[in-house]
Amino acid sequence: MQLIECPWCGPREEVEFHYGGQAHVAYPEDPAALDDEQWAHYVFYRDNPKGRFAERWSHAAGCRRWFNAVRDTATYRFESVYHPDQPKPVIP
Amino acid sequence: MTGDITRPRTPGADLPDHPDFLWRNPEPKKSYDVVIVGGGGHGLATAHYLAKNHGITNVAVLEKGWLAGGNMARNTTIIRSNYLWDESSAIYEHSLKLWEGLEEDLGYPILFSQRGVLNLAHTLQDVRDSIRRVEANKLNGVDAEWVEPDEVRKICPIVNTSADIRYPVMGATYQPRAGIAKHDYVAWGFARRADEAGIDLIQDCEVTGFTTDGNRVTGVQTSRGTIAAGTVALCAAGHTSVLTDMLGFRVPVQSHPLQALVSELLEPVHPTVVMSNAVHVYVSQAHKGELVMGAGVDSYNGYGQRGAFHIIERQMAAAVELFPVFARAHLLRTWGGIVDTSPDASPIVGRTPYDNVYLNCGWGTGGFKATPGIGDAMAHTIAHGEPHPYVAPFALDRFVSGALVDEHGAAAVAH
Amino acid sequence: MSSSFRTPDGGRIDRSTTLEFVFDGQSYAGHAGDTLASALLASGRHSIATSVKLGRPRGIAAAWAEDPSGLVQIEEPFPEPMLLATTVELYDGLAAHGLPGQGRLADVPDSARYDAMHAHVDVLVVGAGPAGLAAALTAARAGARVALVDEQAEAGGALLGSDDRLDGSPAADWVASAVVELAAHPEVLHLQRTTAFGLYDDGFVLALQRRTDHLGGAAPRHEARQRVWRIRARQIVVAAGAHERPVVFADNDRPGIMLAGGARTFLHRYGVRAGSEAVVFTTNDSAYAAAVDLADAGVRVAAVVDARPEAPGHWLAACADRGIPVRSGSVVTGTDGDERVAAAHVAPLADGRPGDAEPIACDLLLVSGGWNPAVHLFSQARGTLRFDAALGAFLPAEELDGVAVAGSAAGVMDLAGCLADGRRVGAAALAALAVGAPAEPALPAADDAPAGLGPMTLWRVPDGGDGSTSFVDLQRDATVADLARAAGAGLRSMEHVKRFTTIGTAHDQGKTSGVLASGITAELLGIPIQATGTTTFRPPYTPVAFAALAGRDRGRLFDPERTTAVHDWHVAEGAVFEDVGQWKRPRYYPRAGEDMEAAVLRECAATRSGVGILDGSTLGKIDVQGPDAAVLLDRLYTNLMSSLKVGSVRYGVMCGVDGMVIDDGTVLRLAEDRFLVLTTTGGAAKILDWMEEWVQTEWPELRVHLASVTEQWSTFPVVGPRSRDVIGAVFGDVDVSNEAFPFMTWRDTTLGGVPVRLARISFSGELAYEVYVSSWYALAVWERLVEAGRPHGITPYGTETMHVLRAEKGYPIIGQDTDGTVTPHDLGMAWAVSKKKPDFVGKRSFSRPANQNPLRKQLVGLLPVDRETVLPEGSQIVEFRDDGRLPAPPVPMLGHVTSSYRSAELGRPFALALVKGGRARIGDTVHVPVGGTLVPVEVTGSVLVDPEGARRDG
Amino acid sequence: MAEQLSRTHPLEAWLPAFAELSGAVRISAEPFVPMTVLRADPATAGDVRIRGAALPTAPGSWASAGAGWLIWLGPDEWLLTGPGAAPEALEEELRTLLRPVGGSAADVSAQRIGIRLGGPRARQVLAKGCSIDLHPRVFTPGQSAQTTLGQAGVLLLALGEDEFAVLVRSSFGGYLASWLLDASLEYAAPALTS
Repeated sequence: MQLIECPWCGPREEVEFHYGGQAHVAYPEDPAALDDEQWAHYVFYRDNPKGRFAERWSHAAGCRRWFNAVRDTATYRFESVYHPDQPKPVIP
Repeated sequence: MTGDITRPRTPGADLPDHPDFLWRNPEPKKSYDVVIVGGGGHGLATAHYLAKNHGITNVAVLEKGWLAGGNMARNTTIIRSNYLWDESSAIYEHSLKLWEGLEEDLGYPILFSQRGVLNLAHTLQDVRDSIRRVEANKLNGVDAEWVEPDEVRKICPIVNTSADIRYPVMGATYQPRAGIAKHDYVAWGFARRADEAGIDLIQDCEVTGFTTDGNRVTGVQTSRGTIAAGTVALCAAGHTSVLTDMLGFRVPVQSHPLQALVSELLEPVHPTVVMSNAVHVYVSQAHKGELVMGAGVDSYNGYGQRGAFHIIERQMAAAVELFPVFARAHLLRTWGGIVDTSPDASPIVGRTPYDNVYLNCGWGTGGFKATPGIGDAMAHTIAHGEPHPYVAPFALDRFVSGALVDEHGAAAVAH
Repeated sequence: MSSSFRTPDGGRIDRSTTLEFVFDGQSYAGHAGDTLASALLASGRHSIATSVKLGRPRGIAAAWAEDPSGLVQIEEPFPEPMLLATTVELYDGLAAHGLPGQGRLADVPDSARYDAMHAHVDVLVVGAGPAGLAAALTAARAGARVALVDEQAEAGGALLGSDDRLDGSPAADWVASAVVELAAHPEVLHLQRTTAFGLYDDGFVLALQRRTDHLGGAAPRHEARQRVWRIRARQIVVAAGAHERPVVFADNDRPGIMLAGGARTFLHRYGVRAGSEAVVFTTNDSAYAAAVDLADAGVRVAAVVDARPEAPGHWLAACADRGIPVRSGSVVTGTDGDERVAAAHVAPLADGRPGDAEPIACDLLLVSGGWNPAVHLFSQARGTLRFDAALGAFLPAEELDGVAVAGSAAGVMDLAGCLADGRRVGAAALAALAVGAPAEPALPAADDAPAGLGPMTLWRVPDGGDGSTSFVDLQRDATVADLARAAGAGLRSMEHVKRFTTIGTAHDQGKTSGVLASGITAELLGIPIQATGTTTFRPPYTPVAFAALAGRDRGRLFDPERTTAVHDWHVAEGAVFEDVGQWKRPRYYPRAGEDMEAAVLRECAATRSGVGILDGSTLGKIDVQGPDAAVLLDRLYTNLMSSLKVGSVRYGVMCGVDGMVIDDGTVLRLAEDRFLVLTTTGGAAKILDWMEEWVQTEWPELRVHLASVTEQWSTFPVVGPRSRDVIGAVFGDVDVSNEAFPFMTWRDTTLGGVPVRLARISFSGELAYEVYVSSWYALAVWERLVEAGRPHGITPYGTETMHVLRAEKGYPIIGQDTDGTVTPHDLGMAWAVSKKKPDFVGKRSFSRPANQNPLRKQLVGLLPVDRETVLPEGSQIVEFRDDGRLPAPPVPMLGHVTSSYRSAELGRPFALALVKGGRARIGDTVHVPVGGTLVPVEVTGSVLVDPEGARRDG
Repeated sequence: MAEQLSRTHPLEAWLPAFAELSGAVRISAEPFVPMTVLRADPATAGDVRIRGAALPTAPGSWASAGAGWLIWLGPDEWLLTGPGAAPEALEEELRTLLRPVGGSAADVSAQRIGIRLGGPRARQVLAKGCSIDLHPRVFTPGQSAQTTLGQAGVLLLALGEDEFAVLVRSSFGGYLASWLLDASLEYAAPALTS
């Protein structure tokens, strides 16, 4: 049972959050220009690393704001949370 | 050694003994015709059928930990084939037929108990989806029936079928041939047969990379040295992405924690298997008398083989709501596995960008029940260099064409 | 019932209160403060039940949760399966019996209450023994928020079972003063009878508090019997103590064979002599205290058998004073006895092998093979363990962030050391919180621990045979022979050995057997125990009742019931309700003697011929405001919304990125920069989240704001040819004529000064007006409409009639006529898919190969040829078979029936279905298997009533 | 047709049960008040005053605004409650005020209902189903939290030492009322106090 740091509301129980999967996967500039394979990769393919993963979360039961987090999928530990418009932080 | 496989064991029964010898612990050879990555149920079954059906025995099964220590040791052992779509019911029904002869095939008391599975319907839409699935099952030759609440009570008297609960039971689908088996016995049965056939089961052997030559993989690098391979089969379930990342291609799977639990040993109260999607619980009473239960999948990606406790608490609420007599049963042990889920809740099996690498993943919560079926189909695929008809619809390229086999909506209960 | 085994005085029981109880049908008496186990022992009863596999008699083998064999079934006051006699506090009227293997569940529901409580603390201390109390005191004195939880009825831990002294007084005095001091700190939460059973991420600990169990039948009904504490702690101190470990030897399972520390606890805490004639077998100093204390209490101690070549001098003398013979360099090789141990076979140990054994008569055989620190919680936190050879036990091998281990749980085995360690760890926890350690009085002085000898690590005494009566896990009847078979079978991992032998899988989860199994397996494989390690420690530490975890989420509170502002009116009118998501919606309003079919036919006919009214308030409603509101809707709907005129309404469809329909509904343009979006009832939350997700994560540049107004606006469709009369009568100032108020437009008005919005929207094909009003006034407006409709026979109708009316018009219900695999084109809604827009969510997926397949399933109508059969929803569809018979499976399927009703309007049943290449099949006849027969049905267009749409304007 | 329309409170059926509670826990239904959700970028709306109050920018805080509250809901979202103009008039007034700074306002007066919870045991009642730290030194008057109580999403306001307001979507009102009464039983059951 994680305690997740909402960038606005502070630490809250995991149950208040909605998981949004891999972060930094932008909607294609021009979907029509993509071939079926490229489009399939946007629609269905997401990274699934064992270890550090930049993810999207939303504080669904709180301020309803989306944010990004770098979390270790092996230990579940959150290493940083940041606003959606910020780049993925460099973690040593 | 084979016991009665059609009924749950008697009160207080202990489990049948395992044989005196299971497997060697060989050192890996320099080279094998086939290297199977993943010593879980699917990998071991693939090895067994390679030897049994195709005479291919120069095979290694590489396991990073202990044999069948992943999802095979962590699932709730439900076996059924009442899936909605033709493609799904075909592979699962093929598997179920193999289950029915597996105790003899393996010469191992796998305790396959065809006690039937009830999938409860709690809403009008559940009912529609259930009847749709039952009618499809019938036309596909899968035993299935729709049962009204009073029949549900007859099949499983402890289910709360009163109308005044929050989500009343409006009926259920019932597959009489479905049931459960003892997972360790199944895995060890396959392992022993594979070992007898001369196949090397190599534990504590983690794959760390692959040696490739163009479109072929020539060697598998492991914590116990590099092993040359003619053909490679990836049967690593939740860790598939870790391997495909090494190989430089992607598969659309996400690995999530899935938890399960058992109670103490109890006198028989639950003669069948009950699953409820709407209130998220599935439960059977295993051979020794313990209640075995599974929950919903944790929302986030996770390789930790553990989940969050609120999932368990919610599951207990559902269990007590559906089975009031469970109130003072005790939670004895909880654990978690890693399920590899795919976008359409169907497996991904078959070819990869490498000519001699075959993929088997994405089974989500369906992996255990598919064990013999997919083992047979993978062995065939490897032996013929050609996807078995049962797995052809589950090829990776369906995500490009859009020809998915979407078991989400209609298969209702996805476990 | 007088008990010869109760000491004349001493112990922490209340001898002035006698409690009557029944065990195995026999009446017994005990005292307040007893456990079921101590009361039985006091009555001279050791034997509890027979074992699961072999039917061997088993007794009480320890004094608390580590007991591997004393399992009982509670019958009165309420049946509860499988509890340890050693952990059941005695109460009047308790009825129980020994459990041979499987517990029994009550066949009536449990009416007891259960609940949960959240707590947040700086420091959580698990265990109120000397180390835990010291740690808690240190933290409390610094003013920290502290929780101290302990599984026993009273604080003290190991001190409860000893005659230790502190500052020259009984240690219990210090415990009492510590408890009093803690109680005086306002920030301290001290919970006894509370077991920390699970440790999760970020300092989250779950603890079960047994609040009223010890009161038996007298437990107050309004209080939760058990409570799950959800504790968030910034620092956790695990001071859970240690479990004594037996040594395995032949026939080591007989009643009367007990852990030495357990017997000492029974004596000091409960005033009970566990026997009259004892042999003590040990590998370490700790058991001598038990021998000496029991001797002083009048138990004849026939021998202390010490496996070590030399016995500790201090204890030799103490034994000599009491005439207790000490046999060092000796072991117990086996026992005699039937229901109870009668003799211990004692033999000298010569280079690891026992010599000839000599029986020593006894009715109590105490065993100590050393101590296993209770590292369970630490291990649950994924702390690694190391084997400490000197101690002969597994200890925490690392420091965990926020989780510290203190006292005997960390391998500190003497009282003074535990006190000091507790204070040290408590201060360390404070330091981690950047809180300075408080000024504290000196710790109480423990009597000097006698100079002793180190323990000897002895897992088992070779029995010269196959080890088939040398029990490792008593509950599972698993023996050394089973471990030998496992090793012989090729198993190397303890996880495999555990599954092969089932050791550690029973009720006690291997508290005593786990480490023994590792040690013996290591011996058998000829590898160090470090190499075998232990199996994984999993929550819960001790079993927890399902109902305790369900808490108050039961019955009515299992899941929220959402109701509309008019709910009570529906109830009063006798509505039958349907669960739609969490909502309760009226399904139909049966009149006396009506079944659903009759009621629905009536409601349909009344609506199509006159006027009906529906509570549509559950529809999701989203207020979309901002200069870019139209841009957002254009990107999310398949059709064009920016061209919608203020005052007008448009139907729209939303798809996922995969091009499959996820929701539909109408959109009202309230202003240039404002829309009201309606979603399906089930899709409301999902669609608001969906829209927010795109706005926040993809298009933050859009100047648009979203707000849920689902409950703000109650919505009442007034439907049917007479609806204009009703609306006109209630809203006199509105020109309800077609010309002034055309289809798919909306108008604002007021009623009694309250704003009301009217919209010409029809989900039935009939002339219809949707009435929107603040839910404050919902009931009043609803009643006005019903009142005004009375002359026209207005009929309230539910979801069933709504479904029939919309189906007759071929309007799909998302989630019923679709299943996540259906595109707008499949629904015949190409008209709702904009060709003008360069892109919208889902558009790109439409051009994938699978979307071009002419055999995609398409929504069509079905008319059973017999004009009678109502096709069950979900029925499958197959090709027409001339012989009217199904071929052998697998039978190719064409699709399935998604909606099916009896139509009052058509005077026959009809259905909607998804059929492969359906639109090309219009006019064909296909078969639908129903029961045993094939029902011929004609494929038609999906619009069966008023295809030309003449009725919508009345 | 001009006579006033009557208003119906969703918790009407629960009021008698509320009244029966002993003093350890007090539960009452808040009266109808207009509520408006406000959206604006604090950067551009810094000078905006709502009934004299600036838009609070501290997460989880609320400020008095007239006789009501101005509650932080998110970095660009607030809820204004309190008596005054009619809901629709208030919405129009606030839209006019906020549109120039790129903001918006929507009438949500009937979207939520308010429940007042007080008494020495109020915090324990909340702690049975609310996972945030309610310690008097942590959750202090002036603070608010959007969180879950039982299985309902709530907007929780600390009004005073032992005084809380719970705003919940009106369709969940019945559930939350039942939940609160059940949670209060051990502290304030009428049977225990009579």
